[in-house]
Amino acid sequence: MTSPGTTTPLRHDRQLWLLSAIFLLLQALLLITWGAHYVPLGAFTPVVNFGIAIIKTLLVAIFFMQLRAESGLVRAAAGLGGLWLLILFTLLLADYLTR
Amino acid sequence: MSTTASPPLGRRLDTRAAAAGRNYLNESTSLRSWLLTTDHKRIAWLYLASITFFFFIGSLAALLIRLELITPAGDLVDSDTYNKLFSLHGIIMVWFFLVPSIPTTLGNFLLPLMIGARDVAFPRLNLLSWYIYTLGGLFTLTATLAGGVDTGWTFYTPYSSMFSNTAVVMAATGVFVVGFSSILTGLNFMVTVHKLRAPGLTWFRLPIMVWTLYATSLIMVLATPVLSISLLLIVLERVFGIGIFDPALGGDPLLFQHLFWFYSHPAVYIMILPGMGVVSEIIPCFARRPLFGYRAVALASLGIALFGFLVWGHHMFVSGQSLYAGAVFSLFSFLVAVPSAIKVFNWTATLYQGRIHLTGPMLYALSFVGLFTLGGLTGLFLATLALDVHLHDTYFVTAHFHYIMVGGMVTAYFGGLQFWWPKMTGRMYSEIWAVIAAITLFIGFNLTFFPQYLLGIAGMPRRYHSYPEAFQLLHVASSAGAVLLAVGYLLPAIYLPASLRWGRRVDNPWGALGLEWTAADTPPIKHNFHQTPVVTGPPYGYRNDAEPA
Amino acid sequence: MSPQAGVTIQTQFETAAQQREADQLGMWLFLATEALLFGGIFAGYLGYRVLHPETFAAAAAHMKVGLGTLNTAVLLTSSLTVALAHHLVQQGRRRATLVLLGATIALGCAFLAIKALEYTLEFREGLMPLPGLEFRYDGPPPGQMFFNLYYTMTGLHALHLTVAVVMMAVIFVLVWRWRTPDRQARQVEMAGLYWHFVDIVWLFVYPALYLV
Amino acid sequence: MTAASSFLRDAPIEHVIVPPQASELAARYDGLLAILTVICGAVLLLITVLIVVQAVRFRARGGGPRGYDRLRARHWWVEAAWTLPTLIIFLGFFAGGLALYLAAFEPTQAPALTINVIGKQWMWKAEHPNGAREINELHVPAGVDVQLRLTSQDVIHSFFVPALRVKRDVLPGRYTTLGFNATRPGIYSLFCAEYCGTDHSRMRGRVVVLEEAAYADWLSRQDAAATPAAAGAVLFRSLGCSGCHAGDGPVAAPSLAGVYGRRVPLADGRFVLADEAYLRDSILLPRKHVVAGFAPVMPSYAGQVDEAELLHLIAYLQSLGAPTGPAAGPAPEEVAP
Repeated sequence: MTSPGTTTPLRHDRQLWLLSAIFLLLQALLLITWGAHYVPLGAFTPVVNFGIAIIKTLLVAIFFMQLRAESGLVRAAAGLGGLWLLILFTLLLADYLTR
Repeated sequence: MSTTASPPLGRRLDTRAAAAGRNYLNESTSLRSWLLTTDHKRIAWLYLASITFFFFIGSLAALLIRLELITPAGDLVDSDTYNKLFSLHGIIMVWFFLVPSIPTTLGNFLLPLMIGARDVAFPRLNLLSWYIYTLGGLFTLTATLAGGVDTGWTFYTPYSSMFSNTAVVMAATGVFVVGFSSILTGLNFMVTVHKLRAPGLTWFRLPIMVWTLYATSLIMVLATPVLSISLLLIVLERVFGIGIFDPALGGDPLLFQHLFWFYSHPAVYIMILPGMGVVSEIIPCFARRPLFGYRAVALASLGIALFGFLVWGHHMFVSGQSLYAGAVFSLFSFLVAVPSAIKVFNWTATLYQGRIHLTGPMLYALSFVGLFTLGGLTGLFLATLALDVHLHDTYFVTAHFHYIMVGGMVTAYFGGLQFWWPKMTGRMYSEIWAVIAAITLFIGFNLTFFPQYLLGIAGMPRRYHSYPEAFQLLHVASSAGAVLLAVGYLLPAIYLPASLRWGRRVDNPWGALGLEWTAADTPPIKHNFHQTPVVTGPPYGYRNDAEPA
Repeated sequence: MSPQAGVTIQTQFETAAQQREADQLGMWLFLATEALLFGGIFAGYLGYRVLHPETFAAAAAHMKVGLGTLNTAVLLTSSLTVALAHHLVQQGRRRATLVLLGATIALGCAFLAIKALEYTLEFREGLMPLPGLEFRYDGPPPGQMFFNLYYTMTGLHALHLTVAVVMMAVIFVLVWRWRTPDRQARQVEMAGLYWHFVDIVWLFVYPALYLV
Repeated sequence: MTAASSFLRDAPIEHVIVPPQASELAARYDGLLAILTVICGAVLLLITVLIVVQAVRFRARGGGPRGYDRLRARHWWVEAAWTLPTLIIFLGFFAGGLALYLAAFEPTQAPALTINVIGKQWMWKAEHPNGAREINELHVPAGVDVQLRLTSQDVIHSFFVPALRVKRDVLPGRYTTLGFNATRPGIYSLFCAEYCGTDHSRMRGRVVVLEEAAYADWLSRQDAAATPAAAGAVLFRSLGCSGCHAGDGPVAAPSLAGVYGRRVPLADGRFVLADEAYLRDSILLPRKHVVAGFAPVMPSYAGQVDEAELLHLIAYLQSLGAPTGPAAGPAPEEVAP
């Protein structure tokens, strides 16, 4: 947990560097998704698209939203939404894909 | 909790509260101090007032429905009125009574007391929840009374989105708004349980009531938003014609059912879990035995909350859902029934070698076990794929969920209210009348709803305004029971308020051992405890060798 | 009591750390709720895409992929500025925080402006299924369903972003006043979490609607 | 509404609780129901007796110290002892229900007779293969595998015949099927089981099961205007379908001869079974499945044909035999009965 005055200048620089690096990585991933749109990948298009979206989400959550510095409890709360979405999508598709 | 010997029942203690003179009720008395309170105990009272109001509106609609069904011809009210009545009954009872009742009244009052906290984690959010609930509820009530809504509480599309010409938009908006109250309460409770437990109060020292409230909150937080979005889609459809459920655009009417039941099946567990919590407190107290299989019951609560999300498709076995999906949902439905069965067995085993006091609350609790068992067992019929084909959308379903929700949840709610009434008010209600009311409720309930199982097997569909004459006999029996049931509900509405004036002052009339009884004054002071309690042992330290009163 | 000056601990909490953790947990649970709210409509999208794969792909060809991509870049940038603002406000660097919050608000507004431009273009092409307006799309009806989902999903997202922008504006003022720096740090953090969440929703809206 | 009520004729119901067993399924159904009732009844009885007996045996005023609590001593064994049998019994219920459900909803052999049923607010309209139509009544032969092809013109309805132990939701925009083999001639109740608006409770009627000969006799006495296939053939021409699909039009369109029940190659390389749903989609949403080798130029007929006409068109397409030539199906006149 960070509170004012406890962060050292070194840590400060590293944090800035880290955030900027993550930002560049995110933009690079965006370019890849965009580029993939013009390449016919067939059935893999959604896999690539949503795979990259999930990677981007993890990056934003872990680094920008500081999940890496949070307690296990908060991480669990963050994972909760994802897990329940998985339940919703899986069982819904269980109907639509086998109808 | 750390107490070793339990005081005998009925011991009249010189109230510490009276000695101190100050408690959360008399600390300030202006209307403003009530309407702007952030004290969880006062908010519980605010909820109790609102919920009682909605409960009697909903009950009135039920009574009219039963009166109408005495004759097969449908001659008391016309079919549109009848449809509006059962929609009103369903909407009010589900969203403004069953879902919020125990969590927001007993839960609000007890949760911080049971975990040794001074309040919930977000007291102002708690008050906001009440305002959202009450204003949203009144808005919906206005819609259902003034314009009327005839979609049933299920709002099935495309009837609700394209065909009904009633006040669907207003009603759906109201339910949408009230959803936020539910979400905020759940969120508040979850954070409270995680962050505000007293020193020494580990998870496996929590009373089952707290476990069930936690499980309930989890469902509220994760299921309610899906209902919100599906209602929002109906509203958008009716206002802007966005046609998400329009078959002409390739829309699938079943999509709404999927989203709706993703909320509404877990919502059934929102309704019943806190009832299970209440019963798990009452039975050990009056059997003077620790709850049998504490860990099993605690974990079963979480199991129900999780598995409750995997079963929603059992409402759709004949709806045109894929057969394979149906099979999966059926399997999970049986699995979710296992933890419920475990609970029933554990409650029964708690009685063994006990010293059983058949007080009013205990009668309610034992009624709960019996009625919930029958309701749960008939749920197995409906989870069985082939049997559901015939029973789906018949009175069998109506009977089944009324056994769970009315026989189960409402009975637990009444029992809990009376069990903790002395704690909430510092006054004892009339026990004789409580026993009479509990017995009346039990008989009236069975007379009302058991015939409906038979009607369902005979093939009588739900939501029928008129029906073939052959079904009349059972309908008349059911309606007669409803009158008795109404008496059972009205009695507590008389003797509980009366006790505020004439009831004797008590501290812990049951010799109960929860933290709320042993560590706080009766009624509690503003921030609950004079000093933060420290917990050293497991809950339910009752002993059956205590001397009788 | 906490050694940190300026943090008011509410009655129900014992320590500032406990209070902060409670806030943090509450916010994340709220985000889980929000995730399920969007999840409901994404589930609808998913079901319909399985039912009508070709018509959805055909309708998605009418999306302005360039604008959508630009908007994604804008939102990702705003996430960076929020994360930096959170970092700097903890250092007590008020001026830098204000600059970054201002940039965040500006980027949020830029996103909404680009979205509005997109809506305008679609309105001109007659691709907006409003009552009383002619819907000019010659594909089969599920294509119209695609547009309906598009407007609902992006509209709901834009609504959330608008709320986030307003929230940021309020916090901008609070940081400007700088009455209780510790509280302001918490406020930036909480509003930041919400902002990132809205960003994440878009990360899924973008491939779902533009890159079918 | 008054029109609807004039159709209201309830079947005579003589049973009190359990409806008559009018199909093979019904007997198996009642068997399963009986098994569950007995087992669940026993459990309920057990719990009730345990509560009542213990409430008396261990009553507070019973005095004296209590005995040794054997249950608590081996507490986890006890938990396991009631959890495992419960689970096994539940899985048994699941398996029994699944087997019967699949038998009812996925019949192995092809139906001998398919009747179209359209639900609308608030009546049932049935059309027999020879064109005989009826409202709120359905005549079926006994001992024949009957299949109902169900669809709705407006909201969701549900076709429910208690005596046959069958129920199936009737959805707008989709075909659902309901198969049964009635064994006992008689008159049975037909209900709409899914709430569908104002007169939901009046959307009920009768299913009349007749001996096969009596059914044939009944059919012959109905004044059938035209068979669904013939009506479809007329529509096929009047809507202009024949212009392209009969091969002599300006645009190349796939031949429809023998299309029903065939696996059709699609433009994207997949195959799709040409069943009712496929044909329906092809008429209303023609670009959902584009047949390989053809341009996606067919306009949608949504809004131009109602549910009954759609069923006629499908009946016509179904009646087309195997293709006689590479691209030309038989002319409509040739298939008229």
